[in-house]
Amino acid sequence: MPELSANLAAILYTVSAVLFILALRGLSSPETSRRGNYYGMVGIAIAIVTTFLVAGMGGTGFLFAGAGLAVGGVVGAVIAKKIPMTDMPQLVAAFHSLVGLAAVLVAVAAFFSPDSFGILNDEGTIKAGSLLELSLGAAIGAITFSGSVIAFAKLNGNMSGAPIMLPFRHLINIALGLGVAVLIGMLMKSGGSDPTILWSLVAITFILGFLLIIPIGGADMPVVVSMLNSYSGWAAAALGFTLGNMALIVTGALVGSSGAILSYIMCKAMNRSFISVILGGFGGDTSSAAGGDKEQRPFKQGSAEDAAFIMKNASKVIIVPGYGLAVAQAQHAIREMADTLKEEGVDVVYAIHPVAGRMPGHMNVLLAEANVPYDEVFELEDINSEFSNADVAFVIGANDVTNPSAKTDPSSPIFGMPILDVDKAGTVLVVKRSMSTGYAGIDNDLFYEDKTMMLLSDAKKMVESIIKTL
Amino acid sequence: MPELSANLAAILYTVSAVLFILALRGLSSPETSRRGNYYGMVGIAIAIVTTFLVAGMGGTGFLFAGAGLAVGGVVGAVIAKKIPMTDMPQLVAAFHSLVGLAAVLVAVAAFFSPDSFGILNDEGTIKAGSLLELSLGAAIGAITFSGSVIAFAKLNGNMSGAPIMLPFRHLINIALGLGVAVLIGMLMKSGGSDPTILWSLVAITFILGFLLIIPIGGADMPVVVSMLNSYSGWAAAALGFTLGNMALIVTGALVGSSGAILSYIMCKAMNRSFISVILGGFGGDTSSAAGGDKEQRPFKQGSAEDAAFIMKNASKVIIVPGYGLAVAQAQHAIREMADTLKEEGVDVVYAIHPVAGRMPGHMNVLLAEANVPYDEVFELEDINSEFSNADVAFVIGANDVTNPSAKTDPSSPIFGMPILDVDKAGTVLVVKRSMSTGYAGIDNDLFYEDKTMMLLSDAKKMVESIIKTL
Amino acid sequence: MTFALIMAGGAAVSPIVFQLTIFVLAIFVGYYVVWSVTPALHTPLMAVTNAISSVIIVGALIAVAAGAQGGSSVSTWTGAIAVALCAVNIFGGFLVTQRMLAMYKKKAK
Amino acid sequence: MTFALIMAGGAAVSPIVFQLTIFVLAIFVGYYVVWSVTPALHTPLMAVTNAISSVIIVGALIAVAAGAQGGSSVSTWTGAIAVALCAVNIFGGFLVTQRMLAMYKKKAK
Ligand SMILES: NC(=O)c1ccc[n+]([C@@H]2O[C@H](COP(=O)([O-])OP(=O)(O)OC[C@H]3O[C@@H](n4cnc5c(N)ncnc54)[C@H](OP(=O)(O)O)[C@@H]3O)[C@@H](O)[C@H]2O)c1
Ligand SMILES: NC(=O)c1ccc[n+]([C@@H]2O[C@H](COP(=O)([O-])OP(=O)(O)OC[C@H]3O[C@@H](n4cnc5c(N)ncnc54)[C@H](OP(=O)(O)O)[C@@H]3O)[C@@H](O)[C@H]2O)c1
Repeated sequence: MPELSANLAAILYTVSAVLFILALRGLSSPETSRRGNYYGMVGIAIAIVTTFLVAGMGGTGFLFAGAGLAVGGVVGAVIAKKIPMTDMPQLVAAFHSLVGLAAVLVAVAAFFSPDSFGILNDEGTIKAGSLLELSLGAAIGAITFSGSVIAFAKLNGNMSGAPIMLPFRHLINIALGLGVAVLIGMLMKSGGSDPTILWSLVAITFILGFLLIIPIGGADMPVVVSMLNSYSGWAAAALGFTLGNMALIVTGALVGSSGAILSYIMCKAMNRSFISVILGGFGGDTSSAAGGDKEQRPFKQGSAEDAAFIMKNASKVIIVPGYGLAVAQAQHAIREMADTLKEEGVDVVYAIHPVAGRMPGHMNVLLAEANVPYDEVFELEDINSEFSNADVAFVIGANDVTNPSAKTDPSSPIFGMPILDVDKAGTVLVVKRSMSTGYAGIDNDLFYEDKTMMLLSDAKKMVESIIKTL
Repeated sequence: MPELSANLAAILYTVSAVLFILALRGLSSPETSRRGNYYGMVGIAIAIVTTFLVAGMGGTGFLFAGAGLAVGGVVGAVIAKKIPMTDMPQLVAAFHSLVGLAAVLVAVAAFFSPDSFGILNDEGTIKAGSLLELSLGAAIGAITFSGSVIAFAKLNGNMSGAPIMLPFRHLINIALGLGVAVLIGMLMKSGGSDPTILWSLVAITFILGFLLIIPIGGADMPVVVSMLNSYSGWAAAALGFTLGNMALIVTGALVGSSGAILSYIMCKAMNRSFISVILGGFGGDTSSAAGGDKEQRPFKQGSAEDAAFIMKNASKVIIVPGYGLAVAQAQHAIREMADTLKEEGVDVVYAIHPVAGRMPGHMNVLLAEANVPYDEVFELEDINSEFSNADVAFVIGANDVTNPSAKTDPSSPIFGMPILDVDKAGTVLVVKRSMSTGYAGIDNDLFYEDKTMMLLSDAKKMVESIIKTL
Repeated sequence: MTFALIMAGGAAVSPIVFQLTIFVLAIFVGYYVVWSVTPALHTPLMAVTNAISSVIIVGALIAVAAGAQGGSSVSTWTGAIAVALCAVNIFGGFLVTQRMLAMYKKKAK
Repeated sequence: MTFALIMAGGAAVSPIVFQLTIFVLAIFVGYYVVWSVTPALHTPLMAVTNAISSVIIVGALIAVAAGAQGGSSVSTWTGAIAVALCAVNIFGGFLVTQRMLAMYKKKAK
């Protein structure tokens, strides 16, 4: 195969970096997003083809690389086709673990063939700078890998979501962290002569990844996933420096920022500090403070018929979906209900809280899957003033995002988090299975208000009976 | 003086580039803008000091450079202190011409000392790539210089604002453009042996700059100034490649984008195409289409007493300033009037159209100068819906930006431009000296509406008499 | 060293410095580009950043080539596995994103 | 040339290619950073971009140094004039911007 000049290759890598920027840029609106995704595909194709040409890949190499691409490609395509939309959180976690592992493997490969990677210095040992980049890439990659595996297991239910709190865990983590620093120093000093140091580094960081994530509750996993996404970006950037590769450096920075910003947005919308999420222990099975002296307060319960009657006579209904919608897979049912109501002349729109569900944009994807047009779906800031004009707020599987204590009770753990003002609507209908708490483990006064009617049932079943009655 | 290593210098230049980015970033809000400006100052200081060290500047060089800095610095500081805020448009134009000229001079200097600039190739001639960058820098610089001089003269009134339309001007410009291309080609081929080619290039592009700008009317100058700003950025970037200087390359791109975006915003807000602005001929003294068969329509005229009475009894007044405010220097008077009204319990705010005045943000600066708090000043999108709640719209020296024909008359030259909906207010008071047209040269139906009262006088005088009556 | 050498169109500057500048600018770009993503598309954003971070496949392919062209066989194997992992991510990530994005529809008028 | 040389942490890549990448990324940054400027500060924006574009003074200073250290005296003179012009712009631009920005005040509560 023909070989490319270093300059041409660098330019092509830059082109693919620009295409990646355009891919993310496309996501600023649904209309441009599809084209953006194609840019991303073209970008990665250019990077791959360029590398084949640069490396003068042929013979065995071509076979191995081709086999890897084919096997991985088929597996990836099948997963992408089969995965239900409700499983997106765990899918993203699983994919992150793969990037992390790949980063480790690339670092190891570079370590064993330093000559081909062009990272030898004049004395024939590996450059200290390259060893630093390699070990950072490997360490961050390993943490990303094992952390994402735990995140996947917790999200997918293969493992209890409860935080697992080892004794002295902070001490252990600090000790391991110091160990990592020492090993990186030793590696740089050795000039890459001793693979044992690299293996130890990888092993320790694998363990560190596990230990960092197990104390974090299942419900905090979205923040963790996003944070690991960010890490995988920085790992890619570190290896990008080793390889002098523009596409990797730029992409690493893009992905690194993206993950960091999403974590920030989630923490902000939950009104929690990033540190408190990372330190863990939140969102387990234990009920929180409010749980202790909970008296049995009276509330109004209704049936599907009641709900159907109220909504049929309303002129404006705002649907507020939450995590329960995903659990019950009720997105198609709710769309059907909305359609039926619209035929009756009712104005129906959707209100989405930034952290409704279990990952950013979770509800939007589910509603989109159910063919709800995105111009009927509004963000919190755009719709919150509308509740006072609505006759009915139909809360389905949402809880914390409607909890008025976030506004009224300074002692509430979610105090300060912006909420959807459903209590401004004429009537509030709430679909959930019981009076139990949501993710934050706190009682919701909304359920006990006069204007609230509880529809206690699985979301999908309830909506289906409402449709029948309508 | 100690010399810096190339790497350290490159890093310092990058630092100053980052500081420039932060300087522009600060302008996203008035609170952060001042700190941003300091970042910019530190950035340029770092770039200058780094260059002194890199160049090992000493002896004569130090004297010359120091003298240049001292003289220029004093002149600049004095101008900055003395200039009245109403002269900002011409000041910006004047400053651009200096950057343009500096770019030309640097390109010439590099041409004459190619060795020190490190742009010689092995045969001892100047590299073709560097010659290309140099000649682009010189050409764009020269166009920026002469174009900005004309823009300055037109804005400052040293030259009539009327477009000067030479016969065959497009042909002449195309011919000159081709000449530029040929000269650049010759220069690259000559390897820099013949300074005459460079001088010819500079001369031709100087002339081209004049010719490109004289056919453009005085009122279109803000777009031109912004466009020339963009050009000066690209010139800086071109020289940045020659010098391998990160600060110049990044700054060039920042300034280039900034100018281009501002031109775009202005054209968009005027609903004109950039091309039509550049082709010129608009905004002269000749009245436009509508001028011909203008009949004398009846309108209501009022006095300062009438205006004072109406506003005193209003509960909400929205002030709409335009170019006439700048002409009359009435910004302090209007602030005083607003203060007096506020003491009477009237709610007073300001509405700014994106192209009110003669440069972007022109009205905001004037109001800020008069100590109007910026949270009383609203952009078009934020206030347009408020006019229907206002008792009085007080239009002072504004015309086109309130012209309803932009919404109603598809044949109007400003059709499609967003306007301030002053006619939604209870009463419209319009302060201007006569019934004559504004920048776009078209009649304004608003002046003849029943709810409109014309206060024909110089803006400052009228406002002062209103204050007296209040 | 005369400053001519220091200038020299950047020839005396080490690639790592250029790369650092690129990295810093890319962080700025990332910051702005991600903040401009609409919240409704945050889930596709997570999926697609996943896919593009697999551009690390570049390193994996070099590892394979390195092993095949006289380098350590460790490199061939780790490289090939890494290629496969990245490929899962690339195909999986872009296709699942495409599947999601295809679902976002405007109201039929 | 083996691909080791092509890789080589970018050592085989010409500085101009890195600079092009930097330029392209800086355009993206410029695009986003300028669009995020509030319209109320567009006039200071024009003034400050003016000031920072005078970083071309770097070239002017080099010209002076070049002339003084054995280069052409044309360079000394054009350089010195360019230094002065840039200095006018730098001091004038930043100070007038500062003067403007100092005027933007919030309502006294
Ligand atoms: N979106 C994100 O990115 C993100 C990230 C991290 C954390 N979080 C947190 O997640 C929470 C999201 O709020 P949310 O209101 O969407 O959810 P939530 O507060 O966790 O409440 C979900 C509710 O759905 C109900 N539910 C569960 N399965 C159901 C089913 N099959 N049918 C009907 N109802 C069902 C549950 O009540 P029953 O058990 O009584 O049915 C539960 O109260 C917030 O506290 C947020 O801070 C979100
Ligand atoms: N801001 C920008 O960036 C920019 C850039 C390019 C073009 N423009 C154009 O400029 C125009 C701006 O609109 P505008 O409404 O602000 O201005 P305008 O339409 O030009 O009208 C200004 C009015 O002010 C009056 N006036 C002048 N001197 C006065 C004085 N001393 N006292 C009282 N009134 C006085 C004039 O009427 P009399 O002569 O009767 O007094 C004139 O009708 C738009 O057409 C826009 O497209 C703006």
